[in-house]
Amino acid sequence: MHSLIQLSIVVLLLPLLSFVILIFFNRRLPRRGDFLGVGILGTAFAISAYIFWTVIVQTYDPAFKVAWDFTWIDLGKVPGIGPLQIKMGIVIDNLTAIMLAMVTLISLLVHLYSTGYMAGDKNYGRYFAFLGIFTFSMLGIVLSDNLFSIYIFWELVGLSSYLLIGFFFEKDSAADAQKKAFLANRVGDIGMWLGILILYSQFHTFSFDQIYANLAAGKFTMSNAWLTAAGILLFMGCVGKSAQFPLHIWLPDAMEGPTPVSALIHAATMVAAGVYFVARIFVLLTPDALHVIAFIGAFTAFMAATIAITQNDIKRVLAYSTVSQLGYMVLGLGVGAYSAALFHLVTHAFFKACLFLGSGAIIHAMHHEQDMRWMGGLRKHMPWTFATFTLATLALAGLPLTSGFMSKDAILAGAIGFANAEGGGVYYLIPVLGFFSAMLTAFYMGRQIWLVFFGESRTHLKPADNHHSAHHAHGDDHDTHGAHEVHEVSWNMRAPLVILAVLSVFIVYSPNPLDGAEGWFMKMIKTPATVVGPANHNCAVQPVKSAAPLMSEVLPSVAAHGATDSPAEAVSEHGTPKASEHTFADARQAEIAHAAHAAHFPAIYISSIMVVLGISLALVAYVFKIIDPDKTAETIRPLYLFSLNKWYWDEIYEATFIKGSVVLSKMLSWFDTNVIDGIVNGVAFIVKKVAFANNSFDKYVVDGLVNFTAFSVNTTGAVLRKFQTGKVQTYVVMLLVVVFGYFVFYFTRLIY
Amino acid sequence: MSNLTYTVIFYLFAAITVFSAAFVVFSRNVIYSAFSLLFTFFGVAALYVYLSADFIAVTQVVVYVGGILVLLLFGVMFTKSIMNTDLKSDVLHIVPGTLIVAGIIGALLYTFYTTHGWMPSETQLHGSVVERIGFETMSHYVLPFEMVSILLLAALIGAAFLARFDKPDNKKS
Amino acid sequence: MLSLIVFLPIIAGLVILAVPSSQKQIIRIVSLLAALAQGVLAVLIWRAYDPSLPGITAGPGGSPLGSFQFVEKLPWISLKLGGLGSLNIEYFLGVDGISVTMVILTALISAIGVLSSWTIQKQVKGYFILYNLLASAMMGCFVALDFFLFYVFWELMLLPMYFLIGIWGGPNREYAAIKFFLYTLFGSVFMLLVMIGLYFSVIDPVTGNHTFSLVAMANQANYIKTAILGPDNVMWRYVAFSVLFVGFAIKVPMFPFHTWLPDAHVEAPTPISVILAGVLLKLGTYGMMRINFPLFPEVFHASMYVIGIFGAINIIYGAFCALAQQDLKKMVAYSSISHMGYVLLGLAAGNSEGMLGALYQMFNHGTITAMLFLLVGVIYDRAHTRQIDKFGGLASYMPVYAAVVTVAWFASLGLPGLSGFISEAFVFVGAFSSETTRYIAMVSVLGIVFGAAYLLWSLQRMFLGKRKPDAAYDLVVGDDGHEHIHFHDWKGKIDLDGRELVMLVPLVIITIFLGIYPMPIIGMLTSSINKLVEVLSPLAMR
Amino acid sequence: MEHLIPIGLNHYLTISAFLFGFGLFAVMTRKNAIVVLMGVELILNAANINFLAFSKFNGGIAGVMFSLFIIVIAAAEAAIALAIVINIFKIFKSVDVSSIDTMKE
Repeated sequence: MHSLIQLSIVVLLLPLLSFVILIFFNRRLPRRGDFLGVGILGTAFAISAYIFWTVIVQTYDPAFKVAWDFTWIDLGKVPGIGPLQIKMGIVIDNLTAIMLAMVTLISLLVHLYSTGYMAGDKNYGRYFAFLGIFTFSMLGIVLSDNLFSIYIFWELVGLSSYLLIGFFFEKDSAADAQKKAFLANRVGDIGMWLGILILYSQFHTFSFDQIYANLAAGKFTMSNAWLTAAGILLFMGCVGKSAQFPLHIWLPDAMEGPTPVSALIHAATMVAAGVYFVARIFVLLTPDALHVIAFIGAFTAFMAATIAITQNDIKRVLAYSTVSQLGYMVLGLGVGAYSAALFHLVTHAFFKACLFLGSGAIIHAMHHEQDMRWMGGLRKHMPWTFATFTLATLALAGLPLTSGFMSKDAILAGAIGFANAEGGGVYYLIPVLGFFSAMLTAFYMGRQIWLVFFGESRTHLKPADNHHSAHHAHGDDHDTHGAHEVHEVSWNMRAPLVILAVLSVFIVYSPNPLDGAEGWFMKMIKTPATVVGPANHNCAVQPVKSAAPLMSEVLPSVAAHGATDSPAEAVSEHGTPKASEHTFADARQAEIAHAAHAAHFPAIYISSIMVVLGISLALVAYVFKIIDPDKTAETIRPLYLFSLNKWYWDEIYEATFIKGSVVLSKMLSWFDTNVIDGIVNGVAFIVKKVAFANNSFDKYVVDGLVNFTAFSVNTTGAVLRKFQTGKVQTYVVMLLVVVFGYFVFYFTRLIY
Repeated sequence: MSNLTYTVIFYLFAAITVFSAAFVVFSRNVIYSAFSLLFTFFGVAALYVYLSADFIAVTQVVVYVGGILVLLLFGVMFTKSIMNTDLKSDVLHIVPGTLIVAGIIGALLYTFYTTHGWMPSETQLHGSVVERIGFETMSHYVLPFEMVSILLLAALIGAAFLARFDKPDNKKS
Repeated sequence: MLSLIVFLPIIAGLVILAVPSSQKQIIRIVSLLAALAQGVLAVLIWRAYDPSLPGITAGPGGSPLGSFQFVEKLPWISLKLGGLGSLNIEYFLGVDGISVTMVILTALISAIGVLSSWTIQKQVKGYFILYNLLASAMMGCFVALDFFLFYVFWELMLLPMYFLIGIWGGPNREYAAIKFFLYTLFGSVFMLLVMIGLYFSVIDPVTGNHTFSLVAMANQANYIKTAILGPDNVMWRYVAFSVLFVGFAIKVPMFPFHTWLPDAHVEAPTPISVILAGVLLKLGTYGMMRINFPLFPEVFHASMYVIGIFGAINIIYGAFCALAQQDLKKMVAYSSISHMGYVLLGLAAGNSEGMLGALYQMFNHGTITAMLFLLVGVIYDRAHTRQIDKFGGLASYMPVYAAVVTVAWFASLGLPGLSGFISEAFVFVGAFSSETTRYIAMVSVLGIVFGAAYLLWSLQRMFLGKRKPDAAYDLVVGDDGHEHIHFHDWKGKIDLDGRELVMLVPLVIITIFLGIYPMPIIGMLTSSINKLVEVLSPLAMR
Repeated sequence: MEHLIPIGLNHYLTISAFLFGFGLFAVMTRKNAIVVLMGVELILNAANINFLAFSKFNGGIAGVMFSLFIIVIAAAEAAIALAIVINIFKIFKSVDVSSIDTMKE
């Protein structure tokens, strides 16, 4: 076993240890054991940092990979298949190392932050336990080398998300939200599970490596549509977890959980797991599946951005912003900008965590006031928070010199390149939606900054009857809000903000603030060669220097045969792609990469313009008040309401799926008790009726006979009873009389 | 022992048996009945000896005289008003009873003396049969033997159960 | 060994018979000791069991007993019937991978049932005598390898069950008991006919006589070609298979025959519900695996699709019905129907993964559903109602109870890391891998979502949020200033008490352990399952 | 007189017939339960004589065995019957069998 594997197992199990200790013993430990959670996570982060150092800094090899597995379930010698084992294992490559470090770092920071934010809660210890199991499951996803264990940890993060969203379970809204989150994730999971089943049914293995090797060797015997379906179904897992349309509805509601949880789970790590998963299965996605993914990502990015501009709850704005950014990542994967999407995943994790923690600091300072309309002027009271929040906002909006700029730009460049490579038309919709969302992002973030930090405090403006229902759980001290002085938060909440803000600066990732591709990240994370579709031909002419070593072995063998399908032809129409500094096994990917490279600067220009446009719009509306936002909202009221009510998705789902299920269940239950049971009881009834008919026959005919018999017996008995004296001797005499009679009969017979 | 002596002794015992049996039945006193029953049993035992069944004879003496008769005597003594009971039953009076019994005895005797061929075999039992009884008991008749022993046990327990005194205040005799 | 484990409870029942009925504690302790001894024996069997021997049938060549273990074989009833030949019934016990897991499950659930029966106050003596009879009969069913013996145990099970529901049940108990009785009797009558038909169709290769031995019956070479259920008589074989299947399906219970289950569960006392759901339902699917399928492999092959469809109906229909229930126990009962659908689906797949998943699901459903019913019993004892809407916010006041409920509920909805997940996963893996049931599996996956829906919804309504205005309990402010919960006429501990924890904690531990490391159970199954699949596969048929 | 000299089967049968007749008479006509019991014993003895006589003159051992069993059973019968009589006496304060008729209806 490689030493890195051993270390990663330690990293994986440490948070579980934290969970087990804290869930059972938190009440017996001093401070409810929070130091234990923080300490264990600190250790885990230290080890992860060492792994990161070893893999990324020391080795610095794009093809780095160590793997280890063990037999989990041994099915013996299965008829028709032969020996079959279900294996579990760990794989460490560059992506894993980066994710490991990122997850443990953010988790550590959130643990630290929570010691301040959650102080005094009655379930304080349990909270840290839940954080522990979440971190464990998330690390499990990151380290898994097969679909089965990824599915296991996938559901486990769903569980921990469920537990943490419903942490304040006395609130009905929190209980609703946790159920909604779990069920929405479940819907996504069954898609993912079906995708896994398609692959398993073909290859009888869950391991990524073996599935890819088999796919590349052309052992997939079902039709290509099934493979596309497998890709899309697996992507459904991502749709659920990363809150993509149409399953995005749970994420904003998930903000009912404690704010650090929102930062950790619902912004930085868990929701990004969907993107991570799609990246893991990227090589088996067919072009058709990728198109679906790209469109869903683009649509989600756009839709969430339009919703975000009208929300008033500070966390909801950030939640929709998260959905929107996740849409970007998915879009990036869909268009083939693999490294860009993952780059955005990492940068987004840091600046969004910073934003959420910052909003948590604000909410904490404002005594659980979450409505931005009643904030304002916090800049002076909370300088640290203001500074970090603003920096993260700039990164989110994608202004140059921030990390967000580089990653978002790379994705958008990829989108343009994709549209060019696919031959335009409807595919241009993707970059257009992307750019438009970028502008909206800048706008709503500008609005938020202004509403929260600038101007004068509007706490007193809050109408007394406009209490957010969710706030009732926190006591009825709203009336005294104005009297409270707003203070900067304590150091343990401030330090995470600063660290995360620092990690949102470009220099951490790339020396060139305009081009992320020059940074270490994009160099370490290369687009892997696809194993499906067009990979089966064209590739022979390309020099094979793929990141996946298995490809170099299997590709020559499959190069000979090749079925042509339309996406491949579409690519070849555009001429043979030139070999760029990236080397791709696959012509389509190479084409997109090349086009994306060409579109790098246009993308920078366009997105910068869009961002500036967005910010200036925000300035115009909220700072200079040239346009009164309220009046504008009045004039375009249907649109405003459409956005404010989140495109009515909740209502639509409520009316269709939820009501439908409930009604259907009522119907089936009725069916069960009345029809099926009715049939059973009916049969019983008929049998009973037959029995009654039989009975009347019985009564008058059969019973008549019986009664007559009884009567005659009765009469006879009455006569014969005279002979029953109860005296033993009478009986003896009768006996003797009979014997005597017999003798008489005997002798008379002798005589005659 | 000469044949004549043999015959005389047989008739003697036969007479003892029959007459004491008659006395048992017709006596007015239960005690007398019981004592004359003693003679009946002895007579029967003697007849058994004549029938080459010496073991059975001994058993007859031991069981009947030593057991059953003593039991009957105890019964007589336990039920103290027994002496006062009129022996005559009102179910059947002496005369018709005598008639029926005489009829049955007559009929039996008539049958005995008119039937021939009672004896299909010419072989007779001679001497003592004790050894054969032992063999037969342990081989051919082992099951009835065991069953009888169980029955006896059950009867003993049952008798003890039936005859026990339920309550102290019921102790009459 | 097996005789001992089968008849231990009956011996305990005889001992109880001698104990005066006023000595309730002694009666309970005797029962508990018997159940624990049974458990110890089960553990011994588990340790001594050799998982490499497959069992199922005596293949060509091998020992006539097959590779069964702990075999006990004695002639039992031997009647000369003149022209009909002679009737040979054997006392034939033995276990293979399929039954040994069920033996362990039965021992476990019996012991927990005894603990759970501690609160029974009415006619304790009669109750425990019947209970022990039931425990013996169940165990006997799982180890009997002679069809006649199996049938005897099968019928023997019915009687105590009828009385246990009919006497110790809820307000509508007579109706439920008679329904249960008639349903199962209906099924077993046909089983009897098929059994006799099989008897006259099968020749024991060793003795040359007709035989009831399931080992001999499972080998198609032993059938007389022209007999009533011989291989030439295709139509009768189909009829016999269907009839036998219905007999077992009633016990499962499968979709159109399931309506006895909710009634029986709602009326039955908690321990009987535990036994009913934990063990009795498994007898249906066990019977299919042991008798129905291996005896008619070609018919099974032809009807896989139908069985799969019924499995899917069970899964989804059960889940929907559970969603609509107001009575918590009824909801759990319907969830049982839904979960047994997974077993049917796995069996219908006909491949190793599916069968393995089905059998593992039987074990897991036994432990999980026992937990569910025990938990329902806990709240019913306290509040005297099971209406879901009569609670709310219990998590704040009964934290331990809420935690155990959460584990049980999540185990039931198939959360990874808990045992239910692995079995469901294998069922789906198997069903999807088989081309026959692929589309059925795709539809059935919806059951996962609806399963989560009804469980989470009930969890929310009962445990989360705040007390509802018409709740079945009051809140009082205690001395320490905190709010406490108060149930009417409940003097005991509000949260789980020691006895309840003793019942629940082992189940929780088993559920978690088998969810993380399933090999202790799966390892015992694999060779038998693989052999069974081989026997069922079309290649093995003549 | 000559047929009286060699003692044959009929002699024994005659004795047994008389014993049987007396026993029957006692059972039928006597009021006292004890005397009834004595009658029963007489009947049994008569039967025993018959068994042994036939056994003697037919040479088989079966009759002997049966008489043995009859004696045993008679002993058991006597014990039980006497116990019943004593019970009856305790309950009815009388051993008059003709007055005990609670079995009537």
